[in-house]
Amino acid sequence: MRIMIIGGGNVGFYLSKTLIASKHKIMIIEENPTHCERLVSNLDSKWVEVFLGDGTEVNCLRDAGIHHADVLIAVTGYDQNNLVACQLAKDYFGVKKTIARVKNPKNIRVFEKLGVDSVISSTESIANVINQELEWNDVNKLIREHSSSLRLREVQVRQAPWLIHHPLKDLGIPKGIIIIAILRRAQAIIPSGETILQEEDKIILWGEEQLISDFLHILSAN
Amino acid sequence: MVIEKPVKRIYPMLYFIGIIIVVLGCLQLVPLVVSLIYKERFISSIFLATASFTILVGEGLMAIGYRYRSTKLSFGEGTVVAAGAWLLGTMLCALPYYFSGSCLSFIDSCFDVMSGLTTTGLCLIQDMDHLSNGINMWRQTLTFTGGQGMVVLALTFLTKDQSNAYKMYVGEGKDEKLFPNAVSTARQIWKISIFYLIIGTVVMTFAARSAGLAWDRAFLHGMWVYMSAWSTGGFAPMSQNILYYHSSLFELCAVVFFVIGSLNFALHHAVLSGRVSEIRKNIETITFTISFIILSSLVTVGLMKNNVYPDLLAFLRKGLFHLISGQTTTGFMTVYAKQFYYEWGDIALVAMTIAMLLGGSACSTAGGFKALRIGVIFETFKTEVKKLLLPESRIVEYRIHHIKEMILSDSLIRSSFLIVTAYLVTFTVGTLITLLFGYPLTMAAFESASVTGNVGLSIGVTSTSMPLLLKITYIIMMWLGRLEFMSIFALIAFILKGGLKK
Amino acid sequence: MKKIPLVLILSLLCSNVVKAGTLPTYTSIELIEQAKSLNQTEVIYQGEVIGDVLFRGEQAWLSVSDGVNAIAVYVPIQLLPEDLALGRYLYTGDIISVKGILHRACQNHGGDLDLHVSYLERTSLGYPQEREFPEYIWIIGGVFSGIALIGANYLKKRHEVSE
Amino acid sequence: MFLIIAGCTQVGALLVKKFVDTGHNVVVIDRDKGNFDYLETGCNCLMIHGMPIDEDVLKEAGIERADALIAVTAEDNMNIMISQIAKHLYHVPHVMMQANHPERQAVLSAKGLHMICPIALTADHFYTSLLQKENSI
Repeated sequence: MRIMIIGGGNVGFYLSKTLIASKHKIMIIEENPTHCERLVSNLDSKWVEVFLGDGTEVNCLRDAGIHHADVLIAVTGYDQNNLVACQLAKDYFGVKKTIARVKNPKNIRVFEKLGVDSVISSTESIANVINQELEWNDVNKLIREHSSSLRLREVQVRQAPWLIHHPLKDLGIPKGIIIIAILRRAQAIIPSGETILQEEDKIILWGEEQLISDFLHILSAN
Repeated sequence: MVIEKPVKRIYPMLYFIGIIIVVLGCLQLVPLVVSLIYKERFISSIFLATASFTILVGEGLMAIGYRYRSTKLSFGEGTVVAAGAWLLGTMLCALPYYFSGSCLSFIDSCFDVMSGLTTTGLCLIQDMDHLSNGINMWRQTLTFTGGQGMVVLALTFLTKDQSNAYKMYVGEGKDEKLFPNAVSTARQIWKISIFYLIIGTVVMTFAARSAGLAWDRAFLHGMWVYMSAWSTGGFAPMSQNILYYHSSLFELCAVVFFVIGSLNFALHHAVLSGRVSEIRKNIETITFTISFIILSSLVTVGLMKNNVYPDLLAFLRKGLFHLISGQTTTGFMTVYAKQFYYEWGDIALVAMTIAMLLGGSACSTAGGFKALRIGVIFETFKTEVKKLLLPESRIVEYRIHHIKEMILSDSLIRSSFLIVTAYLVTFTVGTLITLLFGYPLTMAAFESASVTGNVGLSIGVTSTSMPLLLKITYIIMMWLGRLEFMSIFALIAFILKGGLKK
Repeated sequence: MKKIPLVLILSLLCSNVVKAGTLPTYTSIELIEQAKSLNQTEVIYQGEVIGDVLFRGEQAWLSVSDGVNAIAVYVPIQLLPEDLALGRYLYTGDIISVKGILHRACQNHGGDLDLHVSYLERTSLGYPQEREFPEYIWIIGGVFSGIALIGANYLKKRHEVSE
Repeated sequence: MFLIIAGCTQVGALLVKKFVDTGHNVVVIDRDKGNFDYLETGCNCLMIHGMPIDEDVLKEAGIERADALIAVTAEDNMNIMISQIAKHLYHVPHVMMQANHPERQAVLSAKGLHMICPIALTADHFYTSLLQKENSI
């Protein structure tokens, strides 16, 4: 795939480095000459093209060859620049998929409404992790005292839409993991095999740590 | 070549004062209509003459300053306009009282007008029980206008040249912005007031009717008492004040309306536009509630100790009624002024004095320190203590909730302390002057607090027979308390600097 | 001029012989200031009925003013004269003399200071106050309002010119 | 009219003054407190210190009841984002913005934004007025 990245700061740099590993062709536009130098000297020029300029300008995007790009990822430090870059790419150059990073998590909604395909907020991801960790840490600590490998985990059903519409017994949940509760709105339900999950549910899993993390992997992969 | 000539600063100010005076003149048409309806020929003729005279004066001022009307005023000049309009307006509004013979002297008339406009509610008016409907209407019109503010009223008619509006608005002791524009804010304030006026008049009319008045008198009394209650004024049409009605329902309705009236207009605006939870969170309502609880327990202790009232109902209708009336700076009374002194005892009187000084909400019709400032000062003490316990390198910013989250900034703290100090100084000076005329301390302090806080509860000092100097002192104190000092100091400084000569 | 009714009332107070017995007549100031000592005792009080009669079933509230304060008086309705004249604007009400018990903080009436009357007597009838009012004020008012209207017109014209 | 002006730049301050003097309700937002110095003292408007692309700041400014919004911050992309938020998320009836790069006009006009480019306007003005003079000689 040909990927255009707007913004060659730390995020842009490590992102391109990771993407090169899976053989993607990268184009980076960066305003700051010093950052450009670092990109050029540290990344393989066979896979990466670096352009000096403003990625929210039509001419600059055209020069960098946006017509060939399949994906545009905007990761500058300013939400407004990321938005404009994505919109130009999508509406003016017809790029199929646009991805933007936002600093203010509240802008996720704004970006999605204004036509950006996927929006990523590191702030929100971190906040989510922390929120889950804080809730479960105490319980897990208690469990850990008695068994080293058993864990409780909370999963949003929304993350894995294929869980919905089927009774639990048909979902093929691996042995060694049980769903001990379903949190639906304000109430908690003790599930049976016939229970059907809904989109806004949260489920609480209980099982071997390894099995659970494998299962979560399957969930997110689907 | 165009050379700009320096504008004489007094002219644009005269123009704006003129507008306010014209509005005050038009206001006298309200009692004129009422006196015409009741065929009070003499009173009508007086109101016709004074109204047109006031309008004439205003027009004269406008004509003098007309050419300079779009000159930008400075903040100080805007406040001078407000203070000057109050001074001149008071004198002009006193004319109907004086010429109708309702007051014995011109100073008495001015006292009554100032008392009405500042929503204080002390009166020197003669023979109130035989007062004409026209004059009674004028008293309540003054209170109602003064509560929202005469500048605020004048601003609602300002359609052009609005750049100076905010400076005058601030000069009148209000600083909340319900809308970004001061003129829209003024209009909204009046919309809220008229909205409540209609509801309140209907409710109070029925309450007065149930108290035993005939329908037409019930309507007039209901409207007047409502106007007074909403403006936290304290004027009632009869000399016995609220005691006249002998009705707990009537008293209850009045309490509800003056408590509503003592709330911040910004809070009204927030609640009327759907943010009801604001009432619970607001620092002013919290401060008001807490201080009220503390003071009411003090009053309870004081009254219980002296065994003043025989049962709970009497305690509620006398003790608590007056405390709420005092703290909202309304000044409705259901006892005779002297009864406070002879019966209530020192603890209850001190609690009442404090309550009157504390006052209601900022940007309302209430007076006193205002709950916002008390809240700010209390929070400041709290945060200073908290800061002592934190490491020095820790940087903290404290917030208070008033309509929105506000940072407890130095300027906010400074202005709060400044105004509260000014109130305290005025209160002390007033007490001292009253003492000099031979009144006992509790009486002096009580009356002085009542005057400074624009309350209107009287312990018996205020009467036509009190010394002239004391009357003038009280007029000035009411004026200071209502306009919150700064604009009056600006006016004095302006005159001293020779602003009138240049 | 305002003092005329007041003087009248006071003169009536002095001249009138109270027929209700040997009890002393009190002024409103005395009643208020000595309320503690006079509490629950029978007193005589005299003054003009003002405002309204507020009926409460078999009883009624009157406000009786002696020119300084108005005292609330609680009267059984059978004691009320049928054509009781009430003091209003330009009307002096009936002067009545009442005998009754003073309550400093009446238990039945929410702590009001009141007089529960057992005997009421009308000592003089009410009458309209004859007062001469100068009519020339109308002329002054007319002239002023005329000038004010001209002034308003002038300002309006000036405003239109400057537009 | 209830109007929000994003960016208390020199253009913004001039706009505020014009609208305030004619009696409109004006809220001005800027992320730099110092910029409010462009306004006169005691300006009859509401000043909000905050990031104008932050929805909370816009809500505080009253975007839900605003009749118009003008974005005149120094940054084009900021203006574009504010305008779109106002237009598409809060459906403000009149949204206008200033932009310094005229070449984006096409794509932004397609999004329904009313854009004004002061640089292009100035250049056009000089160009046409000079040509007119030359023709008349």
